[in-house]
Amino acid sequence: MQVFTESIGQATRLLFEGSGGIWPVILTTLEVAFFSTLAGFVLGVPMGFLMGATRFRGRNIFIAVTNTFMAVPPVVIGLLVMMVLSRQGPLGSFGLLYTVDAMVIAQTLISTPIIAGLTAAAVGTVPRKLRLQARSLGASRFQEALLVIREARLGVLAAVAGGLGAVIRGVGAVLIVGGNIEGETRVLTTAIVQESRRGDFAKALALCVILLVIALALNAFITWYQHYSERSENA
Amino acid sequence: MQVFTESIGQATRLLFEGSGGIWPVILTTLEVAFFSTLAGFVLGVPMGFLMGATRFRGRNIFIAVTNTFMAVPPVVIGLLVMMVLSRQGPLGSFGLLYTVDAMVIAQTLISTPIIAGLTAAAVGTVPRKLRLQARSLGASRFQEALLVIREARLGVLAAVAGGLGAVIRGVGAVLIVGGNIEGETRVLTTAIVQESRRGDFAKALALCVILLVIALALNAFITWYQHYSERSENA
Amino acid sequence: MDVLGMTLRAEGLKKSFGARVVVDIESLEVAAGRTLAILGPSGAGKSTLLSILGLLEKPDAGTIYLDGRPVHFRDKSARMHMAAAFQSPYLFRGTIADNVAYGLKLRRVPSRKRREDISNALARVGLEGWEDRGVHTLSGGEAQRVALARAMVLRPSVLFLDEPLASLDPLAKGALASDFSRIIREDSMTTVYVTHDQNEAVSIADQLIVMRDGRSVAQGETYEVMGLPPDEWTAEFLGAGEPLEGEVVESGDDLLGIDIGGQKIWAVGTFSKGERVLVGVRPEDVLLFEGEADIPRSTARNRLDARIVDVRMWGVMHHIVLRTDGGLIASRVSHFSVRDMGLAPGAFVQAVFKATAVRVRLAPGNGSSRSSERGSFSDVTTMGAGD
Amino acid sequence: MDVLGMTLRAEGLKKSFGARVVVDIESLEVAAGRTLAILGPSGAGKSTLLSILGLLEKPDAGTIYLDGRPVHFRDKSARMHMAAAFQSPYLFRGTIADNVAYGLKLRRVPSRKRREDISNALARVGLEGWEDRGVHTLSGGEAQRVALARAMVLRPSVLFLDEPLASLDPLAKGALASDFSRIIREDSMTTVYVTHDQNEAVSIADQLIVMRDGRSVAQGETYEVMGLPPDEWTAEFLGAGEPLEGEVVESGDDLLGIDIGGQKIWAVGTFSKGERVLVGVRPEDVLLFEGEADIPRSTARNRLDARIVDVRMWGVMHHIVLRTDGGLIASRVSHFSVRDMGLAPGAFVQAVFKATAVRVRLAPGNGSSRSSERGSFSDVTTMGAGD
Repeated sequence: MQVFTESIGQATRLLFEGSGGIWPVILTTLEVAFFSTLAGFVLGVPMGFLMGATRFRGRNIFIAVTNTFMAVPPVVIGLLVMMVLSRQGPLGSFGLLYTVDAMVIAQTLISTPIIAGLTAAAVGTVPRKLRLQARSLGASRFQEALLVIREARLGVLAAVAGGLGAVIRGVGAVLIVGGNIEGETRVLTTAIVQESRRGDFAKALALCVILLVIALALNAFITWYQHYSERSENA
Repeated sequence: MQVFTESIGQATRLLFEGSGGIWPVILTTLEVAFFSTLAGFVLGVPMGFLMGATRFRGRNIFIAVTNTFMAVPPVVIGLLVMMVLSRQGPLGSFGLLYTVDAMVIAQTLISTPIIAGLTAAAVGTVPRKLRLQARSLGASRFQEALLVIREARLGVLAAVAGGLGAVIRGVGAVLIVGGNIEGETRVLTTAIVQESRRGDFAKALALCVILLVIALALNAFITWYQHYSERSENA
Repeated sequence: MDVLGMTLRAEGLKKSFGARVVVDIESLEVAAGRTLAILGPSGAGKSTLLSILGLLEKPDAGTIYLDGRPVHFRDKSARMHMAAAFQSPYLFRGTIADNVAYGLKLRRVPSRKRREDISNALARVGLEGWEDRGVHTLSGGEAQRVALARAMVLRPSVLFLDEPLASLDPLAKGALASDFSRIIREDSMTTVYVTHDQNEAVSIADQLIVMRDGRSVAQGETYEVMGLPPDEWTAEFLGAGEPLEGEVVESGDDLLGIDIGGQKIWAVGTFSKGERVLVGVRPEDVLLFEGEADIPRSTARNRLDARIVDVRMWGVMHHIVLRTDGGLIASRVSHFSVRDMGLAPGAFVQAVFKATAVRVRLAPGNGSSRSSERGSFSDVTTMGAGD
Repeated sequence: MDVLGMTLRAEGLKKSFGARVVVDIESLEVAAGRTLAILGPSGAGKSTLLSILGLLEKPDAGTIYLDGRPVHFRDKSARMHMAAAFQSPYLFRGTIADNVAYGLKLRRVPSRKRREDISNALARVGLEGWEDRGVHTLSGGEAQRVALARAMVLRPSVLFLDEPLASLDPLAKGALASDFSRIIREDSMTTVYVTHDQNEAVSIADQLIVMRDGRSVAQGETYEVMGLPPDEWTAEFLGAGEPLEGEVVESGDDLLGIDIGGQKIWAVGTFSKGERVLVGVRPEDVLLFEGEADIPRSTARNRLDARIVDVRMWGVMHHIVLRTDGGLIASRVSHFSVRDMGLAPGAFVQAVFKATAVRVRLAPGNGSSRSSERGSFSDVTTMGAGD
């Protein structure tokens, strides 16, 4: 157990020192997570609504593509984005490889299908007749869609949280396209891999604590919000 | 686009060469995936049943712990397993660090909460009255549980597939506890990270194709089985 | 209150899901302010027909007319004249006021007027002052009242109600049925009411359409259809006897004498001597007396000798099938009557009913059918001697 | 067939969910082979009571006895004597045969015998030869037949049916109700039947328990409870009139003369002169005649002068409330009678009904209550003069 007690002591000191390479890592992590989740929200929620609550020609193909994307390993996405952004790649001239932008692009490709898929499941539980009810009161198609998303808002929130969680937790894609460059593209997950492979358990553990706090706070917020929302409705 | 065409050509050659370091990597990947999913199934399905279909004191805490585990980033799990297995750690004497066993242990910690959580959701959709119905025909508690799992078998299958998918796709935990040792603990995801960081796109792409084939075949099998199962029931 | 209702008419409506024809209705019409009940068993296509009439679902073929003007599925201004409530109340998350406000907001009703309308609507459905309650706290009956208020507050010209009482227990159902009926009549809304319960249909509707497998098997004024269904299936579904066929042998002064297998049945109507007609009488209008009883003259003009062929329970009553010389008729009597009079298959009785309780129409193949006196339907399958 | 049924008795059953008392039943008993209907509105605790009696849910307090032997919630051998079917058929995935086999397999019935039993059970519910059909292809009524076969094939001593017909449309309901009733009687199973529909209860049950808010408000033989409910709420729920109170002024030869507000009502029973009694008559047993009509003597011994105070629709009938000198009584008449006789509030009529249709019991506070002649309930809230 010695390894734990020692490491925890050192990790605590590192956390409260405030100096060191920790703060840039945290900020980069949050920056990537925020923008890739925002993009995933903007793209994924309408996609999820179309898949879950409407019937159109080609819908099944659309669903199959989304499911397939959800099954693609992050390292594969990382490699493909890397190849596209590499100097010989189609977008090589923008010089995005090993930048935060590259990580946001890769993570958006991961968060979008997750948010779309979970949103589809959530809006799919809203009865079709509720939409007919809104229509019968004079709602347009767009107003119907807003109502359905509002009715399914707990599920949509969980979908966004699922996308954000995957982006925060994942390491495969950012490790490849970001390159884990200190002070630039190093994020919590890539830093943990680096420090633990170097055997610096104290620093790795300190980083883990921060990552865990972020991940679990997100989780706790969702749980709390669902309980709160259910309770206030039944009051 | 040149980078793609060139790489695809090289990747194809690598795949059909049959030699090289590719086959040990594939076999190690499948070995880790199989045993960690098996362990996740044995542990996760009963846990999921307890959470989703029964009411016991402490159930909410149990659910909260499982949800929390699902939210823990793989790199954190990797680090913790590494510290436990490291020479100074509590299980250091077994010398498991950087072995396939270490990877199976870490991946089991990832697959179990996923399988448990998804199983809980699946059995939760089986109406409580269906269990009363079985009870009224003379079923014991255990027979009731078997019936519920049988009724929710598509969802349970999806849960196991979800656990298997996470294990195959993930890189964070195995990178840390396996160490990506060629011929021993190198798996597809870690090899892709390594080759793409080395700039060997052709080899990385070849590995990606194999990983994708495994991941998408799993996905296609689940989709097919669900359709098949629904259709044969409605026949 | 002024008349809100518009005339709703439809021609050639068709809708299929895959190979299955769900709706195939040649023609129907509900006059402004009247109530049409769509009656039929599960899977008859009632709800789909209602959705099509309410411009909620697109038919494969056919046209709907509102006050004579053809309206299309995407016609927003026509939809603004309509409102609906369903078997499940489908309340939206939020308070009761949020729900009742929904359609008003879509119509850009200013907020002061909105509050007033909501308050009035809630008072009319018996939920005065309930604005701020959450919808999850309501019982089934209360939720259904909110759903009605939400539709009614829009003062629609055509109101669509799809089995609004089917999920409620009998106490709540009884209370709601009379409130719904009162509100519909007060506002003179044209109403289309789907139900599988003939009691509800009779209580609420002026006109009936009976559906089976997507098609109309009977249309007409409620009591005409109930009293003289056009075929065996409809008769069974409505709990009526089958029609008897006979010939008009006396006619004059609105009174008809009809010979049915040698027995004479008196009815009210204006058919001519020699015409062949179908005759029906509701089981609840037929009284039974012992076979030899000497019944004094009364307003019950028809007395038929009959033999009981079947006795079965029908809730608190017994349904008794009788063979007369002219065919089968049915009677509904209480448990005590069955016991006291020893009503059992084989027993001889006298079936007594009034001339005014008898429905009459021309038998098929006896010249062209006549149009109904009220004539709300352009295609009247069932019609009677009127009243 | 031999008698399968066992006597089911329960004492002091209590069950709460949180602060809400869902079931609080002092005592009930169903004799071997008889059918008890649990009747009441939604939320009255009917289904919970059935689950407790069927050893499917654990009560907070109370004991259940099977043929006099106390049985506990976990008593597997007692549970093997019971079987249940619910409002939703809850069929398991697979074929019809898989479903009907479920309980037989748990009882380790050998496969040849099992096949035979399944085939017989399916034939009895009208699904002969349907063994290999998938359950997802069935209509609601067919699925409910499979659910009954699955319970019945076990030849249970006590059968529990929880609203088995509530989800069906009237056609399917009618067909199933008579089949269910026949099968229950053929096998002499003791049966507990939950419903919110008094028509179903009357058609199927020998005994009734009416529940409200978890408590029993009336228990007894079906026709006693229907004819003379113990209080206003129950009377309203059962569609009966309220009880009238009077004094026995003539008694002898099983015939009672009862003075009610100066009018004399004849009833059948064995009470003594001077006793104060409550009297009830079902609306469907009351005929109306015009106020001045000269009604010849007949077996309908009771004629009361009455004034109409309320007329409302009750499905195909009208429910008419009448004020007599002794209090309110109700009558149910057809649409045509209402129109022909001009039945409207204020009109004077004569209410005519037979002595045998009148239910009588001692008024509260008039000495100890007597036990019922049939006496299946240890705690009879309602009892009548019998027949």
